Amino acid sequence: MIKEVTDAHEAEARIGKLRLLEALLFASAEPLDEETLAGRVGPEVGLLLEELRAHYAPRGVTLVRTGGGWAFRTAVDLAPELRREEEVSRKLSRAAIETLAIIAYHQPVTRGEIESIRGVATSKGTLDLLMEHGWIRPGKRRETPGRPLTWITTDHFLDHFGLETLRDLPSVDDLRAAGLLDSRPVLLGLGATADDSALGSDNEE
Amino acid sequence: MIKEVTDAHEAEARIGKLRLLEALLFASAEPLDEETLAGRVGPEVGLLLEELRAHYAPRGVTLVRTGGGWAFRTAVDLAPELRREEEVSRKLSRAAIETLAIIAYHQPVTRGEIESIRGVATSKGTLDLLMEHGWIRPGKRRETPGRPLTWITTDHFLDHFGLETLRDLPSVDDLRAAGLLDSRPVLLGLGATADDSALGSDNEE
Amino acid sequence: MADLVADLPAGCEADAAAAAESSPSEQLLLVLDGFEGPLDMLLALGRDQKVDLTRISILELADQYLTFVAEARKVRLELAADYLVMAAWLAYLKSRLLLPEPQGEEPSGEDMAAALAFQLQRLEAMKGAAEKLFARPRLRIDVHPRGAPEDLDLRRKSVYEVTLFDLLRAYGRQRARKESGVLHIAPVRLYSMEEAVRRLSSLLGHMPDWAMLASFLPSGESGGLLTRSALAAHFAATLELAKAGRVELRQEGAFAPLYVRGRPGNSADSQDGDISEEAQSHD
Repeated sequence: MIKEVTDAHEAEARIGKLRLLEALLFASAEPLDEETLAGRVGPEVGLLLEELRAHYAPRGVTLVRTGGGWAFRTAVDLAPELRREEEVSRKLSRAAIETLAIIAYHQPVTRGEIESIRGVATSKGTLDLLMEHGWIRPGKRRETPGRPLTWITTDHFLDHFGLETLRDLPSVDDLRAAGLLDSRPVLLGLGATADDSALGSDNEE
Repeated sequence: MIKEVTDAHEAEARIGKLRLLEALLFASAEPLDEETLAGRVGPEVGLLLEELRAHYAPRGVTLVRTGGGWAFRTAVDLAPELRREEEVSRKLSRAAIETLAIIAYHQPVTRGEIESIRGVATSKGTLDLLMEHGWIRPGKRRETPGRPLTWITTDHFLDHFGLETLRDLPSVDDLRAAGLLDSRPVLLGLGATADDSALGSDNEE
Repeated sequence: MADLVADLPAGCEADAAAAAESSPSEQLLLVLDGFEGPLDMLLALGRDQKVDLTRISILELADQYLTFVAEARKVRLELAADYLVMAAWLAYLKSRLLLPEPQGEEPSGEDMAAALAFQLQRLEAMKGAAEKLFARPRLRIDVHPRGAPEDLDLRRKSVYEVTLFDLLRAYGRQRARKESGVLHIAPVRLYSMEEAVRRLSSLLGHMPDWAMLASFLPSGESGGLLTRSALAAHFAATLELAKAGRVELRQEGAFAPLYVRGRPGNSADSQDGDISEEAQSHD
C-alpha cells in the first residue's frame, strides 16, 4: 500500500495520514472535499487519496469521487447482492404503539376496553396492522353480552421485544420508578407526597 | 489477503465472499450478527470474518466484534484526532454513571440492590435515561418474594463502550475475586427505599 | 469544618473555593450538595484516612460522621432523613464497638463494622469501575461508525422500528394521561389553622380541665402529611387562642407534652407576652 520511501520516519508519517484519511472518510455522513481533507493531512492529500482509491479498487468497498468530494461506497458490482428490500422500515404510528402496549398489559382485552382505556376510538386498521405484523391475535370471546372478541399478544411479540415471558414486562410501579410514568406534578418541599396511600385515599373528597 | 489455495475457482469464490462480507458490514452502522451474515456468505463466515479482521487490523478503520455482532469502527488510536465533544444535553449525572456501572457489573440486578449498593434512593428518570440511551433494559423478574424486576445491559452498551463481551468490562475479574460483585444488601435501612418486594404487585390492574 | 470542605469529591473544587468565603452553613450546604447520600459522604470521609479501605478505622469514621452531622444541626441545617438514619446507626454501632458485647442473637459490633467496611469498599469499587468504563473510547465520541450507512435492512426481523423503550414509554404516557385526565393535582390535604381554631374552640367548651394538646388531634389519621399538618395547625391555633386569652397552656419542659385548657371566665382582655411565662404563672 505504501510506495517505496527511503526514510522510515517518512513512511510512518505517510501511513498515519492514510489511516486518518480512511477514518475521516468512513465516519463522515457527507462526501468530504479535498480542501477539508487537506486541512487534516496536508497538501499531499491528492496523492494519498489516489493511493487509497487504488488500494480499495478491487475490494467490496471502494473510494469514489462524487460531486466535489470523496466518499466510501459499497462496490457497484455487488449491488444486486446488497439490494435492499422494497419495503423501507417505517415508524409505527403512536396510536398503534399505544394500542399494542395496552393489549400487552391488559390482555385479554376487547376492542371496547382498549377504546375506553385510550379514550378514543380505535380504527380497524390499527388492529389489522398489529395482527398482520404478527404481534397480536384474537383470543377467546368474552362471555358477556355480545360475546366480544378479545385480543392477546403472540410469541412473536415477545421475540421482537426481547422478552422471555409476559411476566417480564415491567409493572406499573416499575415504570413509575424508572421515570417512564409520571403523572403527578411534583410538589417541591412536600417530601411526604411519597405517602401515596394517604393522598390516594382522600382523592374523592 | 487470500490464503494459498490450489484451485483458482475456489480462490475466486472466496474473494467474492470476502468482498460481499466487507460490503455488508460497511453498509451498516449497527453491528451485524454472524447468523445474518452466514445467511449471505455461508457457514464459513467465522473464518472469513477473522480474515477480514486481520486485514483491517493495522488500518484506519477496523473490524470489531461486539456483543453478538461485527461492525466496522474507526481505529481506537485515532480517537484524539476524531474526537467529537459529547453534547451537553447528553452528559450524564454522577448518579446515572454510577447506576450504569452497577448494572453492568452486577447484572441482573434489582433496583433495590442498586440502591443498597449506592446507599441512596434512585431518583426518578435515572433508569429511564439509561434505557433511552439504549444501554439497559429490563431482564427477567427475580424469583424471590415480590418477584422484583431486574435490569441488564444491552448489546448496544457493549458497542458503545467498545467491549466484545461483558467479560471485557474493566477489572471485572479482580472485582469478582475480591468479592465486591456481591449485590446482597448489607446494612438494613440504608437508602433502600425501594422495597423490592413491594414492587411488581400491580401488574394485573 | 475546614477539613470537611477539603474532603469534597472530585469535581467540586470550585464549590470548595466558593465555600471558603461563605458562612459555615453555606459551606455545609455546598459540601452536602457534593454527596450522593450518606454512604457516599462516609466514603469521602474514609478516603481522608488515607489508608486502604480494608484497614479503615470504622470507629474513627463514625466519629467524623457524627461530628459532621452535629455541626450541620448546630447551624440548623435541614438534613435529609437518610443522613440522620445513618447517624443513628453509626451512634449505635459506636456503642456496640465500645461496650462489652451482650449475649444475644444480634450481630456483633465487629460484624456490623465489617459489613459497613464492605459496603464502602463495594461502593468505592463501583465508582472506580464507572470511571474506567467512561474512560474507554466511546462510540460516536472517540470511535465512529460508518457515517453514511447504506440502509440494507438485512435482518428483516421487522418492517417497523419499535423498541421495548418505545412500547414502555407509550404505555407510561397513556397511563399518565389516564391518571391525570382532568388535571388531577392530587389534593394535598393540609390542616389549616382556621380549621384548628374552630375545632379547638368548640371542643374546649367540653374540656374543663387540662388536657394534652395531642388528644385534640383529629383521629383516624395515622402518620403522614395530614397528621403532621394537623399537629402544626393545632399548635399554632393554641398559641393564637392563648394570645386572645381564651386558653391557657402548660408544658413541663422542652419537647414535653403540651397541655391546654379553656381559660375560666374566658373574658376578652387579651394578654400579650410569651407562652412560657403564662404557663409558669399557673404552676
